[in-house]
Amino acid sequence: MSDHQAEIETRRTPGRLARAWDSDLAYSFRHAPVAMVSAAVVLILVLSALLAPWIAPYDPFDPGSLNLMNGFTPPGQPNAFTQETFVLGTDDQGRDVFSTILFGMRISLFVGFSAVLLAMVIGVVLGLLAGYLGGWVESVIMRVADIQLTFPAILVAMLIFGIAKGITPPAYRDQMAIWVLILAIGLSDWVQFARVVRGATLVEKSRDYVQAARLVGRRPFSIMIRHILPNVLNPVLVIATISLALAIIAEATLSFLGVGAPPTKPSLGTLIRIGQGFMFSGEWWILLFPALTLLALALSINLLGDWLRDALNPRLR
Amino acid sequence: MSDPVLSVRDLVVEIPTRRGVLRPVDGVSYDIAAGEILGVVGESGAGKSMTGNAVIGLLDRPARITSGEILLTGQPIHRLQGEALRRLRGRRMGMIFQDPLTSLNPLLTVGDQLTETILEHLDVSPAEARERAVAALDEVGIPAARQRIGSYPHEFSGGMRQRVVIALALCAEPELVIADEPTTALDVSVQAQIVALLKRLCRERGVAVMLVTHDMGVIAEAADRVAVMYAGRLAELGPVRDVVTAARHPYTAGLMASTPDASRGQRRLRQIPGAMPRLDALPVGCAFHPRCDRAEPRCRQTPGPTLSACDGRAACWFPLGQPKEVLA
Amino acid sequence: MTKHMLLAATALTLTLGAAQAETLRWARSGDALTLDPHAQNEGPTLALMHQMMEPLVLRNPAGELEAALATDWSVSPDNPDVWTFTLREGVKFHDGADFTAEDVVFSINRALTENSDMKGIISSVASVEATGDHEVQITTKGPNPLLPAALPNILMIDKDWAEANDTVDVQDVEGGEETFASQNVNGTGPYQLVSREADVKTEMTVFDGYWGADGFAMGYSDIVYTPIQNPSTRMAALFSGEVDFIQDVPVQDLQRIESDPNLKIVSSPQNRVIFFGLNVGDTLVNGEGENPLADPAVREAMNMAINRDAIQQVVMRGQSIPAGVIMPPFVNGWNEELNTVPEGGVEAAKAKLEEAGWGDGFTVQLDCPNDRYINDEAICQAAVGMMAQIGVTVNLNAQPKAQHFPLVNGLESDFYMLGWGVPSYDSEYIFNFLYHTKEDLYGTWNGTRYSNPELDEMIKAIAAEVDLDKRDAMIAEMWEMAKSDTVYLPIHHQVLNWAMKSGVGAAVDADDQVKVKYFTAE
Amino acid sequence: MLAYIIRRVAQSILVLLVTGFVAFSMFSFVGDPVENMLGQERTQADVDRLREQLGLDQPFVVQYGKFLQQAAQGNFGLSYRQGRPVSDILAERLPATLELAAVSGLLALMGGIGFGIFTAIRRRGVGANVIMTLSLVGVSLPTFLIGILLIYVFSVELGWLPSFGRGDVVEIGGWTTGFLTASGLKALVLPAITLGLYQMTLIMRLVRTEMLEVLRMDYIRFARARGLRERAINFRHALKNTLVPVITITGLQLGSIIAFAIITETVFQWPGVGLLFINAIQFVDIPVMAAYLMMISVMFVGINLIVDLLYFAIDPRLRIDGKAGGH
Repeated sequence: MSDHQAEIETRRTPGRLARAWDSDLAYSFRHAPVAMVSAAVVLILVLSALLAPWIAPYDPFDPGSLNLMNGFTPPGQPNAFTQETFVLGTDDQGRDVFSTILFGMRISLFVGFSAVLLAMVIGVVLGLLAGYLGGWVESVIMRVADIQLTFPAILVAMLIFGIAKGITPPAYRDQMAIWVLILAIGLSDWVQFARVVRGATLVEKSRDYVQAARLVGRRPFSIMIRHILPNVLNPVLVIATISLALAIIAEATLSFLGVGAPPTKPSLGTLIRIGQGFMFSGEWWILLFPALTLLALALSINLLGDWLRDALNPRLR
Repeated sequence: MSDPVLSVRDLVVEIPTRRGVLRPVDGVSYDIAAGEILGVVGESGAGKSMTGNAVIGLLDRPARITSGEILLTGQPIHRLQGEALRRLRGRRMGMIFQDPLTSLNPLLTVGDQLTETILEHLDVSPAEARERAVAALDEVGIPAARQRIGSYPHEFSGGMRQRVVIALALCAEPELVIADEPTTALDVSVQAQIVALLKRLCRERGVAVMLVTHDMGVIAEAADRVAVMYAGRLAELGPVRDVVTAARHPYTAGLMASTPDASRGQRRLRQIPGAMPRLDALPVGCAFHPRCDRAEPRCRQTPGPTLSACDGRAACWFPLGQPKEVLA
Repeated sequence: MTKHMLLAATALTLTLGAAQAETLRWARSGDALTLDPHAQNEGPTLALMHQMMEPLVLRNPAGELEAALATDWSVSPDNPDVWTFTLREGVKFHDGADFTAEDVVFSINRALTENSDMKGIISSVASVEATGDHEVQITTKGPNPLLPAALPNILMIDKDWAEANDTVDVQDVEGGEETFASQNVNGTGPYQLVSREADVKTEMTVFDGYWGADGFAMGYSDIVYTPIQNPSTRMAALFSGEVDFIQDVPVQDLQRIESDPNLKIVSSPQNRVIFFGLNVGDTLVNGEGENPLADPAVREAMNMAINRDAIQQVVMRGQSIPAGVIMPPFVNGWNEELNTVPEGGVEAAKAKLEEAGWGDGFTVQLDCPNDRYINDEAICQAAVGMMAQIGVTVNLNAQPKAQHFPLVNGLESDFYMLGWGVPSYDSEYIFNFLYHTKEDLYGTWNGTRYSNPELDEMIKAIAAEVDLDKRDAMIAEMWEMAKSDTVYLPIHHQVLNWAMKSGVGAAVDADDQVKVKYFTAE
Repeated sequence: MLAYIIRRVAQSILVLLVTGFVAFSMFSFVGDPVENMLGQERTQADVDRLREQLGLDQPFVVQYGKFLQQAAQGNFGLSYRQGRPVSDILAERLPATLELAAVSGLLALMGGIGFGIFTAIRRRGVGANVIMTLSLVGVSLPTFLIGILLIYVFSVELGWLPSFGRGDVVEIGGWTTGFLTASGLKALVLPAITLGLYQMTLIMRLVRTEMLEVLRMDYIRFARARGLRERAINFRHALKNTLVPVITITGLQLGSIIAFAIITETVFQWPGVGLLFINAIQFVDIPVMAAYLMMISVMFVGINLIVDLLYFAIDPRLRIDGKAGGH
């Protein structure tokens, strides 16, 4: 190798962080204003949800701190009875809408993230098993995936919710609702992950090094995983992003059907369900602010997902 | 003598990227006459396919022609766009792609694909188009062409599919055919047949063929003249026999030495040390100098000469078989 | 074009005069479950049936008993168990048949059959017999001074029609056969059925042969009844003018209706009181250790902690009357004194709790329906906050009524919400169902485990007491007893609101029962 | 091929049985139907008697067995709520849902394919990016809210379209249709948009992604090199290849349309099976719930089968191998 080559090589190995910033993805990101704005919105919303207990002026989940007489205070105006003022007003229970949104977003995001994580774990594991083992295991898994795909998510969620509610002792239902939502949404969303992973596994399985490992009697599974996971990282990331937005909306939809987060610990969806009752009554802020927050959150995540999908697809660059 | 069918003059193709502007094709010039096959050879990334794509106007964004000209029978076509360019494609210039498996639309019969091309460019009735399609298949050596015209691409073998692709490229009777690695994806036994077919069609129809390949064997077999590309530039251009037997550019020589068919002799195959530099990291001076055992300080400092600046044969400061001072 | 035709039609109506060809488009949240008048004792079902069928004795919008198919009734001077009803003459069923004593005997017996859902209301009836073409005698199991008050929802159907159409039996759930009467109507009411699609639309038109055609307002010639479940959609339908009259108006939308010059609200206190029930047994259903609710002082403290005025003003937007007793105001036995709310508020309640030894508070679960009463879930949520203020931690379990009521009836709740209406307008009904020790026939809705033998005895005694003054005195005494034990925490009396176009003249009915024959149209 | 269909039908039946079993195990948790069926004055004896009559005192496995036995004979029992045969009620309600699903499905398909092609072909254009972003608004709000907002704007504020119901319907041989009256067609607009919007966005994105993939294919480049017109390339070559995966997903989405109809029908008081199902849940009308879930399962399994068969029709490659399609 000539000096020049060596020089080029050394020039091209900067630090990890610089490399990440210099990567194609980051480059594409810096040149996509929509993606940057979306990322900023998501970041702000997620951070404010995480920091809700410190940012929020009130704790809407502490029933003892609520004063019912504060109910229906318009944004920025003093309440007629208590003279208290709230930035975004209060809801029907006298809860500060701003604080409730922050705490509600926490629940929506928690449900969304956990559901997607669950779907991802189930999908990746089943996809790997199906692709690697083949045979009847694959048939069964992919058949179940087909059924799952035909069976609409909201019905699956309602079924699971119904069963889980029945077997949970009433005393725990309050806390259970959220876990059940996660389970319901997660279980209805694993198929996409499984399909992608199975596809990648099939490709990887036919590669020479795996065949070779097999010939010499080694178990190629762990080698494969090391090769498969990096390969499916991109599509899985894209699916996960879009699924996150869908999961958050699914939670909201389920709350309309009465299977969402409880009203004492409302999610954004529950807030919207409650708020839509005040559509005609003039208390627009009870509906508008949670709805706008949900829209901003889901839209930004979706836009990020869109950008990610195109940016991570080498053939579309 | 009339104009050559294709004439490329100082063609430059650039790709703006965030690391600066890349030049996959940098000042390339050559002609192809009717009935002539010009082989274009080089390693992957040398710019040979990009040249072909530039000629037929299929450069993918953001690559674009920034200077030079392309003349088709004397008329400039490098500035044509949209509809005007589309009329030329297929009708006056045909193209053959590397992989016959993917170049045919799997959901349409070969007959459909042939007739739609014929109807697009020639003023004939559908029935006549169909007759011509059968004739085109027949001409490229598809047995029982009339029966197979209703078949889907997946019903043909790889070699047969490439014949179909050739029929498609030629069915509207173009003057120029760009064959981009037409044999690379095929079995060795089939490669020779396809090369022979191309050669025959070229002779019979007087078509000018630009045969892009990295396989010196194919060049030696089929081409009349050969253009060797390295890092976007023409390294050497000349009649096949001359280039093969007496390469002037050190790169060509290295390429010959590493090709079993072309070298013929009993010598051990030799490798060219190193690899072609990336376009975004071209060395100062002649692009080949880091790998050249004849490199002098001048080669490291001054970019290699253009072909026309030399003898029109090898773009090298110190060509093989010439006294070193000739161009000094 | 349609619009022009419509205009022309309107013009025509105006020239013909008021009472003719006016259609009332009426919507509420749920549809009637069946057209069989004896199959379901349920609000919307009876409300629809009252347009097409009639009882012997009707409760008019003012809440008074009014002669309907019976013109006169009296208890026999010799035997307090025997009542005589004189029937109205010249009354016809929709199919033209005459209404006679035979039909009354048939209908009441049908309402008493095992599959009838109405049998509980008239369980005191022992037998009915026709004593003339237009006279019947009803014999009760022991004296029942309130028999006429039990009759307004017992609707009359034609015996011959029922027999001819093989629909003598009230629905047979086990056999799996649909009955003719669940899909068809032949009553004596002011309107007759034109068409019906369950859950979609029911159309009725005025019955030409109606006996009271001249006696009532009868402002509408046609009725189109549409259930619209989603409250926002129901309101939208009113605002957009697609319906003329709606029930189940969300309280928050009243203001907008009132501010709309084309719409108006008519309201009245409803025959329904909302309250919480407490498990006064030895152990909690959901929780460990001693049951704090068994201590009357704790219950009293919880009663004080409930800020009824705040619930009224904020949750109910003024559309409720704070209650101190679980009895609607027009029920016999009511007095203003009973309705007083315990004073003191949060501080007094805390002190009381401290005194009872529960100063550190305790945890209890509140079971609450979320699709049954006006703002039920929001009231429970507010209660959670109020209890938290005195240190009682309440876990809210809000769920659909189908899951809520089994908890109440199965004694599986420590703290629950319930609403109660009194169709008989008498306190006995409340004591029977809510205060008596839970047994097969008594205390069926008593989910509190409350058992007071002394009270139980008096409950049985007033049932047979014919001397009304004496009976009233006993009732007053019973209320004192019941109230001092604080088994239930009263919240409020619901206020009924009907919303309509300003041209609709309707008097709201405390039982939420629409009777269109009283409506005027402008 | 026949063997394949037989295998699929067998699998489908298994799916139905499993669905039914899951559904039945759920019913015991949605509440006690008896509470709704008896009035305030009922006694405990009434409750017990009714429970026994309905067979609710038996374990759900037994109830399920009984249900299957009757269902096999086409008898789904009587609705607890309406006291009428469930099969009659479903037959009465199905046209409303199917018409709504068909219109919104068509809307979603046409809009989705149209916008999908547009955004793929003009990938970097302003119009395409605006459409892409706007379409995301449709999936970033829950359906019920979109429906209510549409009612607010188009019924209450503008008064253009009805807020509830199906309008006037015409009955033709037991099928009620809203397609033949002006009010029926007007009533369809808002629910169809509400229901179709979400699916349209999904289909549009799918078509765009697939189309972009296909447009990168060699045969598209080859078609271009042959001088075919853009229109022929986009529609004849690219779209047809895009359709295979689009049909699969769209077919499967049809199931979602019918399921999401539950929400749309509730918001618009659309008298279809979705609203019936919601009412049934509230009333714990077990026969109706069971029959609905069974019907939906049959429908989904049927759709799955049809989608597979469509593969054979569209993709000639599968016709030769005769293997199971597309998996």
